[in-house]
Amino acid sequence: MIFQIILLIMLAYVVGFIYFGLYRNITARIQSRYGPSVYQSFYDSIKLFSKKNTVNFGWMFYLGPVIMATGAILTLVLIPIFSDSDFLRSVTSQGNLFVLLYLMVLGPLGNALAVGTGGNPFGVMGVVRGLTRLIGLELPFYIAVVGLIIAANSSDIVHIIDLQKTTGLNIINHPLLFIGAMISMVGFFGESPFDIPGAPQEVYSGPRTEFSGKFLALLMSQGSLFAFAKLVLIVDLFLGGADSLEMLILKTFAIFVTIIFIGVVYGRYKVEQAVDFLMKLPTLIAVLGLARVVWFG
Amino acid sequence: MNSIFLLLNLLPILFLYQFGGALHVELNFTSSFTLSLIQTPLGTFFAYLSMISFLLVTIAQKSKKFSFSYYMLQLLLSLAMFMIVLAGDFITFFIGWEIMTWSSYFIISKSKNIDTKSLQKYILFSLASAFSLIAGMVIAYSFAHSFDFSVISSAFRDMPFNIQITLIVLFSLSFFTKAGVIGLHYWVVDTYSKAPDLFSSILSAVMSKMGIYGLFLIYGHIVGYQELKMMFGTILNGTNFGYTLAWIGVATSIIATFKAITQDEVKKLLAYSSIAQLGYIITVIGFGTAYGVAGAMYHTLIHTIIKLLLFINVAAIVAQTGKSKFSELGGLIYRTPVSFVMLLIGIIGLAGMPPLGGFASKFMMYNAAIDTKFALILIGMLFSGAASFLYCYKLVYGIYLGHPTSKNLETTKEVPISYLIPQIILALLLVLTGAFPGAFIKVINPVLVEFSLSTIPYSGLGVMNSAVGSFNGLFIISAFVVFFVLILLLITRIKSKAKNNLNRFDISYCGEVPAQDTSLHFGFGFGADLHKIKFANAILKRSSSSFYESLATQTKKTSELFSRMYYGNIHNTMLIILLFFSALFFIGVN
Amino acid sequence: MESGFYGSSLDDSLKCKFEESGLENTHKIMEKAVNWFRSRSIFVVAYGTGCGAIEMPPTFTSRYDAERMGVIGVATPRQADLIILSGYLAYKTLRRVIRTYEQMQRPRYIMTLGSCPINGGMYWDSYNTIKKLDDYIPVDVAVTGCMPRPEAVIDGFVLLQKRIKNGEKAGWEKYDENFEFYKDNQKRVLGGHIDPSYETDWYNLKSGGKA
Amino acid sequence: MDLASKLERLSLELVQKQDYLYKVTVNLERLESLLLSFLNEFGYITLDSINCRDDLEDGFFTITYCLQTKKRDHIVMVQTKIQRENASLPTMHTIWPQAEIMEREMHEMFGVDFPGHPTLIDFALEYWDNMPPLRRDFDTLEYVNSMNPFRKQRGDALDAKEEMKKKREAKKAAKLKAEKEAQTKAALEAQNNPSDEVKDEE
Repeated sequence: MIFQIILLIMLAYVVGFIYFGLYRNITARIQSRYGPSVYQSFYDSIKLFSKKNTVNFGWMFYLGPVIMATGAILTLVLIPIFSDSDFLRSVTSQGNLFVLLYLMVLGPLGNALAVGTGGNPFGVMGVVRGLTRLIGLELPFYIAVVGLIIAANSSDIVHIIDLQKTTGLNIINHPLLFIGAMISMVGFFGESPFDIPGAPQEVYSGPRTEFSGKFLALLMSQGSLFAFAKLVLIVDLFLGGADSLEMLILKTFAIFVTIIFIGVVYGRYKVEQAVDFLMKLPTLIAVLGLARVVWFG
Repeated sequence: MNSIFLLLNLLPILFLYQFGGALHVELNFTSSFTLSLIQTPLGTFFAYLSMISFLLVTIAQKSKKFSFSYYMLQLLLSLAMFMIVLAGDFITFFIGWEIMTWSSYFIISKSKNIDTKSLQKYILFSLASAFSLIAGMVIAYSFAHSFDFSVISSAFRDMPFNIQITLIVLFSLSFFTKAGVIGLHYWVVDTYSKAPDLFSSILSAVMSKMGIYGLFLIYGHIVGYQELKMMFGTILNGTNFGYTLAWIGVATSIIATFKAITQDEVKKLLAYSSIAQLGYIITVIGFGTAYGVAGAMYHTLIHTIIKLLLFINVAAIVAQTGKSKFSELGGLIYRTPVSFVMLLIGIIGLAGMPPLGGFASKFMMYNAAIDTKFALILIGMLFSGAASFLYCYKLVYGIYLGHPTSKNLETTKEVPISYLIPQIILALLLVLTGAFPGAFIKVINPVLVEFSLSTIPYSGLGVMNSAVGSFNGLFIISAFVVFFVLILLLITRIKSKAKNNLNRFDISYCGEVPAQDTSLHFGFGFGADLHKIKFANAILKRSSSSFYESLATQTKKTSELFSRMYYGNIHNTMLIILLFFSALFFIGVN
Repeated sequence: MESGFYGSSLDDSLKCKFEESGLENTHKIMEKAVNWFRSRSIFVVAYGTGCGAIEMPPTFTSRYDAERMGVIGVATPRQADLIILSGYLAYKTLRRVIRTYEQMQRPRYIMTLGSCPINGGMYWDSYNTIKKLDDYIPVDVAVTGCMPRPEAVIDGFVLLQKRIKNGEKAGWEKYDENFEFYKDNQKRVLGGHIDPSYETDWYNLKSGGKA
Repeated sequence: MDLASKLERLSLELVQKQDYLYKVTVNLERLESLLLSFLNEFGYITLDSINCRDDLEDGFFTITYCLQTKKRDHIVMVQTKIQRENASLPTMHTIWPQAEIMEREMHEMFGVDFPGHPTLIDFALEYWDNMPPLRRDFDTLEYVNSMNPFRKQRGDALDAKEEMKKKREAKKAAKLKAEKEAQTKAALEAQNNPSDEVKDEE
């Protein structure tokens, strides 16, 4: 099991970084540029790990990124990666969808604590914007998840995947819920139009303002792990999971590309605009999907 | 003196433990007037909860000097709660209720910060609660001819429907006021924030739970969840009654959460958060399913632990620094590190994040909502949960992180040990409830049997089972610790010279060096964006105070009208009285 | 005075270990690899001090796309490896530039655009503009021209990358070694009102350190 | 012009400098009241700038207030003179808020004092303890040379003027040489082919 966990983390690390390389490449092509190397994220992280000094504002500042990485890895481990095999089945059965929903926020809380300790008002401003945005951002996603749980009558992800083998994929059965969840996902990936918390022109670098060297590298690494985890979660919930590595990569990449394409073409919402928007159309779409599940499903 | 009262507080616990569930005392005064104490599983749970809370608060009280009368009143209060939760009939219950009201009133009036208006608010609402309780009691007696709970319970089925409704509404109103449901929460915030700092913890953690106990008593015991189902019919998989009540609870939690974020006073934030958390409990209490009851009871436990922890923590900080506002505090993390860690554990619990106990209770409640298919209710709960992260972060940032906003905060010392001991115990409890959520199933099952609901399957200490899934708290907490330690080891192995404890002014500040008096604390910034969000602004700009204040002025005007009769010419007064009685007589004859 | 407050910690500790076990070559290879990665990823904080700031948007956007070489802009000095000073520096700017430079994490590099940072350029007789930037902070690459075209800036990147790859001694090492020299120069031009240097307790080193 | 007659009543002369530019000269005592009447009576709501000229030889500063109406079709300059020594002016920031920053700059650059000004602190210069730099008795060159000496030359640098001269001369010489060569070549060719000339003549 331990070997499998290590394997999984390595897979997520590599795939996540290459996805981010591709993300930068695709964005560049859309803006008619060449873009960096696909492996650019590796270079960046190795360079940051090999920085010769790193500022540190005290032990809470030190622990914040560690908590964030722990949250990301725990999330990753609790999400079933493959639908058929027994890969980490004994681990994923220890948690369920509600655990994941709340685990996904544990990491950002650790980060927020570190930012607060760093004492940079711009960082805290970014954190507060992020948390305010979260009020609206989680709404469609929660509705989608609740809809799926009620439809499957189980909060166990393995059960939701298994159910899709008999009833068909959730993306076809519950398209409205899928749309709602995807709009939230754009925000969870920090893409436009919901990328206000770290807006470089406004709040320096937002929550990451004071992080440098190995802390920044750790944040980047956990970011790629976490991104992969979120993609796998969406694939598990809506696309029926994946039974092989190729299918997993194909499906996660499809979701990822969709999110990039949405993110590239939009401008940036202010916090209140983002929340207002998310509380209207996406929530309405998701609620319609939910009503269908509860009353007709 | 403190140690004596500490021992006195231990007595009820020993007393309960000695009887071990078989307590039954009856005091017969006349044939129809009996005082009885009966130990039910539900009452035992609440009794232990309040007794242990009193014990912990008494430990914390060692660090400050309190008068003898204060301790006596507090002891009286604990006795009153003991009476309430073990009462076997309404007379005992009501006596306990009144002693609780008055003893707490006198304790609150001893506070330095209290003003007459807040005191009036508190006593008025407490009296209203008592009146509504006594009205319910009298109506119930008129049908059952007894105050005994079991007699009333069996007589309830034969009552007319409108009487049943009236009873439920009257009792609910009484207990809602105590728990602070939105609309009836007018007294809560002022009282919690202006009471003596350590007493606030009792108010929030224990006294509000008496309202919850009352609701359990009415819905579960006297009316019975089966009876509620038959009375009101069902919607989805739950009852209509539960659905209505759930909306009240969800509205309470959402509104109070948004209000909490914008508070500047620490204790006001905690007061609103208390209202919000009790809103969760009220949401699930009426579902009438095993998981609903279990969730409500688990959250009662968790909320008691968390609010005790947070209020004691804040009381310690207020005592140490003399400041009670977010805009005046800040940057205490390296001055009072133990307090910081305790508060951190508290807010992780409050936000309901795994791996601590806060998650287990939320999980139970969410599953109850899924079980009954109350999807919108569940989304409301999740939504208020997401918004609560903001005030949780504000709590920890405003006090401990960021920059100190005044000079004396830079030289503050760690709070006295007597404040820390109860906090450490509570934090450990929070970790244990998170690691062994299954243990609670053993506690809850007798209560479910008492309410004649199905029991929850038990499979191991760490596993929390529910209708639609289970999770292993022990696994998650140990996995968290293992990953945390591993990553920490990895990151410390990477040798890049980190200069520890950098000067707090060495921040990226656009090339500038902040001066000593530059305002770097972001304490005011929370909730600024919130006002621009339409939905949140609609909640924030409304307030129940305008309603109650207009009610007060209307009452005043009416009483002035009456008082006018007594002044001036005595003949007129006599004439009016004569006319009044003759009119009465006339009506009577007809 | 100690030379090199932040002596190459990664290299030193590893070097000792490798030398103990007789693996100097491995250490050299590792160092080379790390240098290669450093050269492939350069985070830039673009400090627009003068007119040259206008040349940076085309350098980093679609027309010239510096990102394809691993050069990308960041917002805060904490994350940056390279600071680009684009034009003349007034005393007031210099104070902020020093502050920004000292907040960057080692290894850190400086690139200047135009002739003003080299000799004052057309502001040579201004009462408020410094003439030799390298007296105050160590400049790694100076791209000349008034103003240099984006091609020239990219040429500067390539030169810097080559130097990093070869492991040449960079400006930040000189700054650490000759810290007093630089601080004296800064103090001369900025007067007594020099910002505190948080990374090294400079005042205590000079006065209180010895006493 | 209407304004001219109005000013005449105040016994002031309006001089037209260009087709959109007018000038009024006033002494310091009447400056404040005149500017007030410009704002309130004549409708000059905008203060464009406050300029200062250092007349070192005569020993005074010439201060110019540039004013505009809402129409923005012409500018009126209100000019006054103040003593260079302990120069002081009434502050206008209560009348035109934008004057605050202009006066702050003038204080820094010329050392003019504005009694009652709220923010007479550093503007563009920080911690400047020398003579205000735009006064003409401030020797900029000396200051610059003492603070920022020139970079020492590497030794391989060449004097541009002489190099250009040399280059031009070389070019000239080359040109002359080429012309000469062309002439001799032509002469030689003429000698070699005399028959062509004859043919041509024919």
